[in-house]
Amino acid sequence: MLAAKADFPLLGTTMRGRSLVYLDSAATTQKPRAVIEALTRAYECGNANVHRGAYELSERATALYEETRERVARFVGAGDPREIVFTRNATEAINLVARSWALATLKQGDELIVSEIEHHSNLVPWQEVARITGARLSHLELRPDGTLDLGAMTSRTKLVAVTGASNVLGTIVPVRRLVGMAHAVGALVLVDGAQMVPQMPVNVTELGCDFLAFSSHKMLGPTGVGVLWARRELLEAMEPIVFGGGMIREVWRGGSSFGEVPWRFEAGTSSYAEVVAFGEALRYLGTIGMAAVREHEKTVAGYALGRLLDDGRFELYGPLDPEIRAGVVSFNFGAIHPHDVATILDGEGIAVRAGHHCCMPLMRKLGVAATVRASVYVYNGQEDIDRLLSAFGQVERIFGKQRRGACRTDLSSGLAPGSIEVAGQGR
Amino acid sequence: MLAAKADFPLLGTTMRGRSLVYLDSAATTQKPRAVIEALTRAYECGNANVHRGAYELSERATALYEETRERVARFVGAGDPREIVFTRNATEAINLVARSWALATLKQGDELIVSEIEHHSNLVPWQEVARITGARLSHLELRPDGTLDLGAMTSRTKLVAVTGASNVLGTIVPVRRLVGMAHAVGALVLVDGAQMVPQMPVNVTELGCDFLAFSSHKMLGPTGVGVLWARRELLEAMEPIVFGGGMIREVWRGGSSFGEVPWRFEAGTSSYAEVVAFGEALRYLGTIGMAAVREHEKTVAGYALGRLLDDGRFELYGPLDPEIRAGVVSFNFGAIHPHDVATILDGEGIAVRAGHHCCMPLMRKLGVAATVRASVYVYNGQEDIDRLLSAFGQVERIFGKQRRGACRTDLSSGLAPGSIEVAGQGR
Amino acid sequence: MFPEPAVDGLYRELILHHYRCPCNRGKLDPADAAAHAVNPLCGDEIDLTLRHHGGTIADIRTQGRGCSISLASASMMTEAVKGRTVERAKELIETFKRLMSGGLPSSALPVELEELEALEGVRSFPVRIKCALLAWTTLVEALDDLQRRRCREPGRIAAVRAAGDPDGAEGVAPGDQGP
Amino acid sequence: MFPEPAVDGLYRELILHHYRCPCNRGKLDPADAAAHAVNPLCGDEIDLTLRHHGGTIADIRTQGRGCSISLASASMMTEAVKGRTVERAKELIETFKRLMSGGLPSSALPVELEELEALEGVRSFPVRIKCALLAWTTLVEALDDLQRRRCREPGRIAAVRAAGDPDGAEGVAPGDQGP
Ligand SMILES: Cc1ncc(COP(=O)(O)O)c(C=O)c1O
Ligand SMILES: Cc1ncc(COP(=O)(O)O)c(C=O)c1O
Ligand code: FES
Ligand code: FES
Repeated sequence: MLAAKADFPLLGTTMRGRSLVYLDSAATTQKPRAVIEALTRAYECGNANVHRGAYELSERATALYEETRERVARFVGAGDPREIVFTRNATEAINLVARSWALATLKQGDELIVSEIEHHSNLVPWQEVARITGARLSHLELRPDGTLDLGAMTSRTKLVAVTGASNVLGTIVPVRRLVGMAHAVGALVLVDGAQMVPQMPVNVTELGCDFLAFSSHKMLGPTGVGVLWARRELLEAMEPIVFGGGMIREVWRGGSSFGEVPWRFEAGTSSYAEVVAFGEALRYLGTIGMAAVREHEKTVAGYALGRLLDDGRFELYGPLDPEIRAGVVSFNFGAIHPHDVATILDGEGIAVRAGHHCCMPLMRKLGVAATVRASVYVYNGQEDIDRLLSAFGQVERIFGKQRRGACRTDLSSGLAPGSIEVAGQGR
Repeated sequence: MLAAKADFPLLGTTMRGRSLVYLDSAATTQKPRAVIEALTRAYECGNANVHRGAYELSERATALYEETRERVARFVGAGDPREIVFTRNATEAINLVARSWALATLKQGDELIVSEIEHHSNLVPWQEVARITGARLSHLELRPDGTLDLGAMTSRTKLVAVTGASNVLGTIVPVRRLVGMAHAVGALVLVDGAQMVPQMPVNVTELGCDFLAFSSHKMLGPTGVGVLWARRELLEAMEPIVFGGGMIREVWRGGSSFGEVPWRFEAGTSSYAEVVAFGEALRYLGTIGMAAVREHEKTVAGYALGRLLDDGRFELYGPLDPEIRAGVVSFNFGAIHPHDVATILDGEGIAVRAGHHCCMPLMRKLGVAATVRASVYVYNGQEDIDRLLSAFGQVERIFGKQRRGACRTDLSSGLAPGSIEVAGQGR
Repeated sequence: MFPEPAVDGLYRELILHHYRCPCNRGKLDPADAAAHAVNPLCGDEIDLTLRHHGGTIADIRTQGRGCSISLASASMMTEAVKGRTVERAKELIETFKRLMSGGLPSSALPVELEELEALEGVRSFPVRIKCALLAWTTLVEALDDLQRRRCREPGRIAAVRAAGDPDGAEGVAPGDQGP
Repeated sequence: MFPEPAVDGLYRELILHHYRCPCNRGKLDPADAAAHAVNPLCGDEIDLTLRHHGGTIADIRTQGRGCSISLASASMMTEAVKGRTVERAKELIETFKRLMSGGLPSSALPVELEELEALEGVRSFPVRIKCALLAWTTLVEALDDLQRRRCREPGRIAAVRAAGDPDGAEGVAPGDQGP
């Protein structure tokens, strides 16, 4: 593996008597000791309300908080730290754009494009925008090979909101191409980077996108911190949506004027300690190097794909080409319900996720109720995949032998896309 | 003091060579070791995305998260944990009511009442609601004795949003009386409990209010967690305002249905570790007992008030009766700008706050640009107040002897309320 | 810090049996009452239909998709309430809920629920409790439906309420997913 | 972990002198350009007025309220730019900003800014840097205002733009707060 398991205190623990194999990093990653210690240090050495105090303690806190903003900006190649807004999570970051930028911009007849593989957090906010503004919501279709049909855009298209990498299929979306198409018709592009930013080098200047949202907790940082990056002039034009301390310029009884970006969007006391500890997570990832992270993900996920395919009992979803696949593998095991699989694997000390992964429309498209998902990160290695596969013996011991699976990357084989096919049922 | 300073790692540190005297707890409190360790433990022993996983690790996390919700409910006397919504801070909690409940409820001609002593976080959201709905925003006036004139309500009054305790004057507002008046005309009451809940026993059933907002970081807990308590039937009727993972019931391409309260209001990955550590803070406060906290605040703040008054060089703001005063003392020192005072005190190792304290309209009412504020909590004792007072020798060394101050609780003495009187200028 | 419940205590033989060979699968048409429910945690769905005669649940069927726990629980539920009066069924629902919340030892189960003891292991797997409860809370809704219909229109119901899927474009109806 | 800057390095004699006896306080009426600014951190305000003649800043005044650092900085600023050309004033603004951001040692200050060396200590107190910069960023706005007015209406300005306070009810105007 790329990072020492020993750096991650939780990975040394046992689960139901077995050493833990954590394969749910797409949900949230484990935290290295350095990040946990940064959190502790924040409270033990520098705790104070940021941006408010004239005393040393508060200045330290403010400086560390704002340095993290600069670090985040550098991490995603943003030219200006004032383009970084701290939110609670990626979901809030996307909702900020939906509520502030989109509600003020879109109108009846406009088009909003998402894709069929979006996480609910990058779909439901746009459904709301469409409902309120009367704009039309279109969906880039999933192709049988697990990639997106980039479709067509028109002058009515105002925003393309798309994930950089699917949290179910692993599909890496060609954002730069989408940006080219969108900008050609005058539309903006929001990238849901919740899975992309943790997995590969991301540079907003090179990508050319207009908004990027991601979460600290999926990239070794603490919970409670999300990021919205937006081009400065877009942020400048956006109205705040949460009002209160810290975001104002002047307040009178009857009305107020608001402060500068990005603070205008950060009302109330900041998540100081969490933000600072997130900075430590970025430092940790920076030491590894994001190109190395990407290579590692490719290798381990590729190994997992290969083993699952060779095994023959699994039904797999998503592209087979590791070049366009992030460190996520979704599958089903015969007719056994994914939640039953996950519970039994859990009994073997293996943490995987089962369910719709907040992608209900995609589940319908795949024709399944749910999938099992194994996702890897810097602390996982091939040995974790081996443990995963061998644990299926226990699943068979309880539920009986499973018929052969199939590769469901090719949706066209025998199945009309969009029809419900119950996972593994009688194939 | 009530709690051992040794429990709070930061209080043992030195600041500019002197042992730290922390007198800014109204901004944010220091954290006991138990809370910091709970945070560490959350990441080292039970870190997983809550509400999502079928595996042990995630179940642990979910259980701890939901147990904290129950603990919060008990702490404020709520009958049902489903009345507790976790937000980022008190500001977001108030904004949730403003955007979801108030925008859907208020209309032109309705009246919204706040007070002249509100923090921006409980004023600016209502200015926005008034602006959007056309409702009228009225202000309960501050009386010369530092208390509020409860004014009159009519059948047009729909909401009274008032702080439970002022973060500048310390004034404890008679919430129960206000609730009686409001309910008599069919209006609801939102209590900004950011200063009240940390300082005294609060029981929403006894208070009778309809909404209560507060922040973890002001009551020994970590940053990144706020709470909205609302009566169940009100929450049930409220629409969500942030959309995404975790708050839905079913999602289709074109639309979605939303989940149950309170989860409907908690979109995206929860601030799991912070919430759980907040639970530990509540346990710590529970061991002390909130009645004891209140007594302690009264004693220490009363001692500070007495010493500042006797000294004669200070101008004081807020009620003199300790029974209606929380652990906050605001003052000015001659003509010296509060920020200069704070910087010099900082040099003596004493952390106080200077500024408008997010209460610009109140500053105008008091006729000052800013005040110095010393606020105390469970770890402060009289010796901290003694250090504070003796440090003013240094202020005088730098800025020269100060003329006598005055008690500005009585606004009527010589000053028409509302006129600006520059702090200390030529009096 | 936490006790570690054994997976074997969850997947008891009786559960696996009900899962493989469920009782009372399908859909009654016409029916006197129906209900549709979703487990929001996983998106699994259940459709319940029942016929009512002389104060008792004369017949009952379930279909939908779910994990072994939910399908087994649905199967046992139908067996437990079929032929019982509506009042007794309501009591059994409450009893089962108390078993799941830990408020009742399995030794105290009434004779109709004896088999349900097999689901006691679910208590150690909190997220799966919703699976076990799904069929039972759906029965509550169906009984409410029954009461409403009996007040308004005492006749039989021609068509069971269709499960809602506003996505006309996809034309998806919740399928039946037995093993 | 952090160096601990001394408070004495902040409150230098020269600063306290400018604070007690500020230069060029008040308001020019008529003026050729004006600007009003607020330090959002503390709510302190400054009003700046200036007169322009033959390419130079012929006269300049400030009033408002603020801490010793901001009042001293305003006083020194007016002394530094009075009588200088607009271009030179702009250069001096940039130079001072660089001093504050740590990009310039005080030894490299041009002669017009020599006194400003006294403000070097502010660099160790980051929240107070805004105090020191307030007058200077207000001058930037006033020079912008000057340029706009010279393009549109070359004549003198009768009334200086009033500082904004929408709270008619309170009738508050930002007062002058010298010590
Ligand atoms: C009275 C009052 N209300 C609201 C707030 C806002 O709290 P937060 O910044 O945690 O949202 C504060 C604290 O700053 C406060 O003192
Ligand atoms: C693709 C994608 N988008 C958005 C999110 C939402 O992230 P968060 O829950 O941190 O807001 C997630 C993670 O759950 C995700 O995988
Ligand atoms: S996992 Fe869906 S009902 Fe059990
Ligand atoms: S504190 Fe307001 S300008 Fe310095």
